Amino acid sequence: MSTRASRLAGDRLLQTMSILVLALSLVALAALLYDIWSDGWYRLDWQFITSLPSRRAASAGIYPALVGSLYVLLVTAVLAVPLGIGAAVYLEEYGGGGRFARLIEINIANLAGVPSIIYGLLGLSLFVRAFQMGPSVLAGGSTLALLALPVVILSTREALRTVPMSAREGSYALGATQWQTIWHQVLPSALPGILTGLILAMSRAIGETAPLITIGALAYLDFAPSGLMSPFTVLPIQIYNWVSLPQPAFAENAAAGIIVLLVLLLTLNAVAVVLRDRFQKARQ
Amino acid sequence: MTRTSRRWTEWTIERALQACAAGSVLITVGIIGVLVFETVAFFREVPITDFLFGTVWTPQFSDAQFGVLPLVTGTLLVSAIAMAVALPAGLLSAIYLSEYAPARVRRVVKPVLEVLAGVPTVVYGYFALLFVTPLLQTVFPTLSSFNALSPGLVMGIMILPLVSSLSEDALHAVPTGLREGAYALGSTRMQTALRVVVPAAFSGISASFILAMSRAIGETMIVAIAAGQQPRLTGNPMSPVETMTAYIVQISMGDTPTGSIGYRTIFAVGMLLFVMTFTLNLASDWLRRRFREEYA
Amino acid sequence: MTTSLRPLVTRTSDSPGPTTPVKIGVTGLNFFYGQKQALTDLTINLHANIVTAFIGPSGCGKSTFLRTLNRMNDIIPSTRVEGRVLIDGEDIYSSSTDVVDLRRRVGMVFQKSNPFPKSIFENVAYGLRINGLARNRGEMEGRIENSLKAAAIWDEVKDRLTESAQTLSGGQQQRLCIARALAIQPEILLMDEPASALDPIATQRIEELIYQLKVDYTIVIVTHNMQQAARVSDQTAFFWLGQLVESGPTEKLFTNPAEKLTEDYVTGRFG
Amino acid sequence: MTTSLRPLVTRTSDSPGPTTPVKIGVTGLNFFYGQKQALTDLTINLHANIVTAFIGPSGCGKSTFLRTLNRMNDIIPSTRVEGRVLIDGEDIYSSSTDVVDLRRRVGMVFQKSNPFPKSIFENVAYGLRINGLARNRGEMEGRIENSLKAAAIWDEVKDRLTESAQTLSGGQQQRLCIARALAIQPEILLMDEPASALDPIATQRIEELIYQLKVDYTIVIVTHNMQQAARVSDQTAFFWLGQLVESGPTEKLFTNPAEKLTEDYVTGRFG
Amino acid sequence: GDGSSSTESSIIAIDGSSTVFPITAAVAEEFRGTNAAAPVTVGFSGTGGGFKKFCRGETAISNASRPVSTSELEACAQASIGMIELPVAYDGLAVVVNPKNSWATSMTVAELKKLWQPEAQGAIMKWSQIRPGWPDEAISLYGPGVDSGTFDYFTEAVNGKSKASRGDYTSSENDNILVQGVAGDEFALGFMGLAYYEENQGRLTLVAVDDEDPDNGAGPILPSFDTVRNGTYRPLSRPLFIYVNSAELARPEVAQFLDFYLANTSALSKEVGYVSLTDAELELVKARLAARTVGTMFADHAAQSSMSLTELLQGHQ
Ligand SMILES: Nc1ncnc2c1ncn2[C@@H]1O[C@H](COP(=O)(O)OP(=O)(O)OP(=O)(O)O)[C@@H](O)[C@H]1O
Ligand SMILES: Nc1ncnc2c1ncn2[C@@H]1O[C@H](COP(=O)(O)OP(=O)(O)OP(=O)(O)O)[C@@H](O)[C@H]1O
Ligand SMILES: [Mg+2]
Ligand SMILES: [Mg+2]
Repeated sequence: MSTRASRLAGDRLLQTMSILVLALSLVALAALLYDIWSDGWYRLDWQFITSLPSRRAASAGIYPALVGSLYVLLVTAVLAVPLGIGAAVYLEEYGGGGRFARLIEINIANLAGVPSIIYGLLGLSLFVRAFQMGPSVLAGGSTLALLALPVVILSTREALRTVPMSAREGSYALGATQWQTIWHQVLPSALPGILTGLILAMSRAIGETAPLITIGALAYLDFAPSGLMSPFTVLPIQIYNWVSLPQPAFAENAAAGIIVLLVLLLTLNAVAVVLRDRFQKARQ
Repeated sequence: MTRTSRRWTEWTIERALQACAAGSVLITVGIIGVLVFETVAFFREVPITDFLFGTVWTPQFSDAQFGVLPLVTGTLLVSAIAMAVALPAGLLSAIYLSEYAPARVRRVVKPVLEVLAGVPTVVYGYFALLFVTPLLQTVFPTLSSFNALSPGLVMGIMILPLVSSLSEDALHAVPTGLREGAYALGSTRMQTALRVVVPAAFSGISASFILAMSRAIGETMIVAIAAGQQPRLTGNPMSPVETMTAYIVQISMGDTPTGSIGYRTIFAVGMLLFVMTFTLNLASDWLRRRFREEYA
Repeated sequence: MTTSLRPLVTRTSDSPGPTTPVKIGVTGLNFFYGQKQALTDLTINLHANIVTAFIGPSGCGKSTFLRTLNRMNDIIPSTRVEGRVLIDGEDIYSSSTDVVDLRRRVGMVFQKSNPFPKSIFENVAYGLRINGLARNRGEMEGRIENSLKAAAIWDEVKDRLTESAQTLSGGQQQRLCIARALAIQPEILLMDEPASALDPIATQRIEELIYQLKVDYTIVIVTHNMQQAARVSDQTAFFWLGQLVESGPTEKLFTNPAEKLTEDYVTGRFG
Repeated sequence: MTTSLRPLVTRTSDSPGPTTPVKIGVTGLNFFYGQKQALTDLTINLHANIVTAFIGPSGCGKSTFLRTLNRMNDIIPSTRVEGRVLIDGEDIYSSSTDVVDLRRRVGMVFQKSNPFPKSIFENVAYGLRINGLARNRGEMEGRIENSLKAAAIWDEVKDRLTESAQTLSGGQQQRLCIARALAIQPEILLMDEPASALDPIATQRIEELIYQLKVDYTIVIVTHNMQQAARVSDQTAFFWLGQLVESGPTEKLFTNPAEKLTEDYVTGRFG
Repeated sequence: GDGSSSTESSIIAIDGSSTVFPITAAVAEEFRGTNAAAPVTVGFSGTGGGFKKFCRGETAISNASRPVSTSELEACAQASIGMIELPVAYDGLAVVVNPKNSWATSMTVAELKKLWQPEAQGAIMKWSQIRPGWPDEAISLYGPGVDSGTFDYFTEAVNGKSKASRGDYTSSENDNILVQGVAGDEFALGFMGLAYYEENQGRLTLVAVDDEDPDNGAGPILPSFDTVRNGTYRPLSRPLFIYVNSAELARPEVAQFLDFYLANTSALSKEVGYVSLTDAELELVKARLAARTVGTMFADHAAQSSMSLTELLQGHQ
């Protein structure tokens, strides 16, 4: 029965619950960030960012790891973004609803659940050995691209699905080819959703440790990578290394490293978020 | 553009996109390839029934036993906790952001939540161990300092943005016309959200759930750090457990000689995990198809 | 909407108003989409048990006005309302108004039909369910059948009630939306071009329906079809560029309008 | 669609056909949505430089038929076409047909207006761009202005070309979609209830436009408005339950139809 | 230097055990400042992972927290890679308890075995079962991951067989996590690298270990730099190794790096928390390098505890 009071109560309840849940999540995030910040903030300085790793916590820095992370992320993005969006477009717009397409779809969801270390093993035998890339930036970026692909593909497909059929029809009726329709109508409409997927995928890639260690990313490197074939290390490995050392001072270095990683991540996300906002507004 | 050149362009693009899609198949083939070779070798030494139905997992010990069930229950336990946090919380957050929150709040909160997805999992592991577990211990004094509960909860928080962001996008994309239709029939915002918007966005929401579930099952570092790496056949979230992924990372980054039976276990476990998630995905795909609503 | 125009003096036709009580009283209503003013200083009374037709050129603000009557405009961001809208003497824009209840009482059929992506049955059942209007399955089915019959679509869909509403033709979707609105028996029914996609027979059925409904309901219908307005409505209001040019008994407005603008429009000499 | 009905004998009116060449020749066309047959054995010739009107009750298959003429139905999954549709003597369902080119030549205005979620300008510019129909910005702007003028919407939107098309009123959106279709100058123009949301004046302007256009184009228009069909069309085809009951010169069909069904429908005695 | 393409070819690639990693990384860091400086990279994909790369010729040096295994040796031989085994430091294993624990100040190896042997699982669950008089409270156990060299070493030294252990204890790859576990649990007992005790002295209490062999010092012995080095803290100290690809020694920078390594390992391993070799042992190691002696001293996989490193080094010179 929906008396006014009970209806209002139901509405309130959902709203209150959602706000509560959201607030709790934000509190968890705040706790996490506070925890890290209070440990690491005072280690943050220019010296920390520009120095090479060292056994002395006070003089150790993250320079090679930071540059390595940027390089690897760049490679990951360059590979995963077009490949992922391309695959999603194919499956959603060309693939038809056939059994094969569905199997691929399920399979992709499945890939998202493969533990990252298995991707590391795959990357090791495929990129490092078979393609003879060695434990290089290119191999690392490629391995992470494999890891990021499922998220990119799945979220892109869902974003494409939200574009109403009538928009496609309108375009076809004007003599647009399928690709023109996709490029000019479907993709722009789906862009906010696609960007969300990219943000999430890249966020995951930037924080990975285990698969990179497996393919041979380094823990000690006294120079920053200078090209695709350079050996490399990344921030999470540096952080992982530091948290496993016995000296407590390194835990603070690790916290500071995490702050740098998060700032890096936020900067990257900010670009995507601004883009997403703009497109979402335009769509309304 | 002439007709043939246009056709050629279209054909090329389609083939290029097809190649991208084929990539995912290749990855799978690669993964299965990596897994199968060593798994077969493993099962030559260990009977598959011992592996699947055994209840003791001590492959590294001198009297090695290969019953994978403790790892499976550990995985399911931690993932279930994570899902119990991430799915409702993520969906509720998404509903709030899409249906209730002012545009400004939404614009700020959504990316802030997404930050959660980018924190290295190692960090979450320590957060679970050093922050959440002690906190929980004040509530449950019997909680062991390594347990399934704390990494489960933290993992839930980590995958929350996966659910909230992707679901929010799906909800947001539901045409306003449908909401108007519902409001015009005297729906409250809750009714509109839960009965019209959520069903219309079902496809996207379920995709986010599937990704989250896959992610939880495949997550490694949090459990490796905070769950205790103790293969135990238990459903008790207060006790230490080991998950399949935690085991894999433990062996593959440890000192076990490659090629030994101990090393091969990781492939058998990996293969089982792959089969498990595949089954899970098949089931959710079936569910999803049943309940999907398409809007024009 | 150009607002630089000389404000029109709204004149209510001199003939006495309807004898039924005022159901909706609008005074000094202004409406803005962001900076742009879409309605200017509207003042009009809509009477109970009367069909009022809104006519006027495309883009003149008919739909906008209709949406202010059940606060559907609340949904569009950065819009603004000034002035007063009273329903049964109560200001629907006052803070104590229960918008949900308001909308339940003021039903609406939209210009662009918007069936839910559910089955045909569920489309009509939805309003019954959320308002708890059917105690059991039998009652539910009965009401759904009646609504679909009233909207002149029952015969076409009775064998495919479980199919998705998206597979209906344009006109069928429009009638389904009418059925959906009827099912919950609102007090006031706002219909934005309810027959625009309908053939003459279906149109006639809908018009008959409107005629029957007005015994119990207050009905507002937007139409660009003069004949239809003349056929179904008791009162007509003519809008132009966001302003109410003239309102009064339909016959009077079509045969002997007070304003030159109205005359030009209804005789098609306009523009 | 009940298919258990006695098949109707399609009779073309005995008066001689139009003198212009056949532009679209349809023979034995059947159309299925999954299992459900929506069109049964249609055979009809549509002539060049002639306006043909499709009339018939809601849900009889008018839109479906229209969509088979530019293969828009290809997009809907699990549909099936049988029979032949020839345009300029070429089978558009043959494997060698370039569907894209076909659709460029056969323009379409949809029943439910579907502007792109872009600016008003971009909505019209889109077709020009993808077909490379404007060499420079000036030409682009000129063509856009002309199309918008032809669709009788220029005055209303000229000051807000960069605003989103979604902020237009229902009728404005409909006219924008007409403008969009005109801009690329197709040979054939299929219009599904193009004036359903338009006021009389705008309707009249669109009808005049159709009259002008037929000098160069082949036009097919779906309408539920008998007067409109009578006013604008040279030939009329009457559909009923997925079948073509009768087609012939408009005047003949309205005044002296061959079939009783047609007569009942056009005189409104139907149902 | 920064990595231009010319430096990349001169890179000294090292991978392997994460236990040895801090020593090698410290050496590399110091090497950076010398004239001979060549770029050095150090990974930590585990002893096993390291050997795998090493035997494929992907690395010049492999860090190892245990001697090379027979299968790994074979793999290397098949790839015709000769390995020179160089002990570089000792790692002491500390048995630790919670500071609130006032009873377990020392334990004999036999008691440790009673507690840790496979048969103990599900049977020895309380402190009172180890030594009468100790509290009748459930004991919780912490130890390194079952695939770590530390675990192998402990099980071999205590239970007499590598990898023979009870399974119901909490393990972690990261000793800091074990510290956390023991520090937070009054009835806990764990074992870990000595360095982790050193850095957490306030939170943990050491247990003295008595091997009941008066030759290595009588009575319970607490681990310390000295007792590990002079061989009285037995059997819970183990050597750490680097393995060198003998062919790589032809590269001058590799040879220079190794000389530098052995010249500095004493000071640096101590600095990062390990126990340095004695000078005599170090001389033997240097000689082993100079002689390019390939193969392992542990080919028979004899328990390290039965022969001292010095004896082994002398035996395989
Ligand atoms: N969301 C919006 N944002 C900005 N302007 C809008 C919006 N919706 C409508 N308008 C503008 O407000 C004016 C009135 O629109 P409205 O939809 O009320 O017209 P209408 O009388 O219903 O016309 P039609 O008969 O074409 O449906 C139009 O100029 C229209 O472009
Ligand atoms: N996608 C679809 N799937 C299944 N059935 C459909 C689909 N689209 C239309 N139909 C059915 O096919 C029949 C013909 O539909 P069509 O849209 O052609 O009718 P119409 O003559 O255009 O009617 P209206 O005047 O109401 O637009 C109708 O019974 C309709 O319900
Ligand atoms: Mg309108
Ligand atoms: Mg239609």
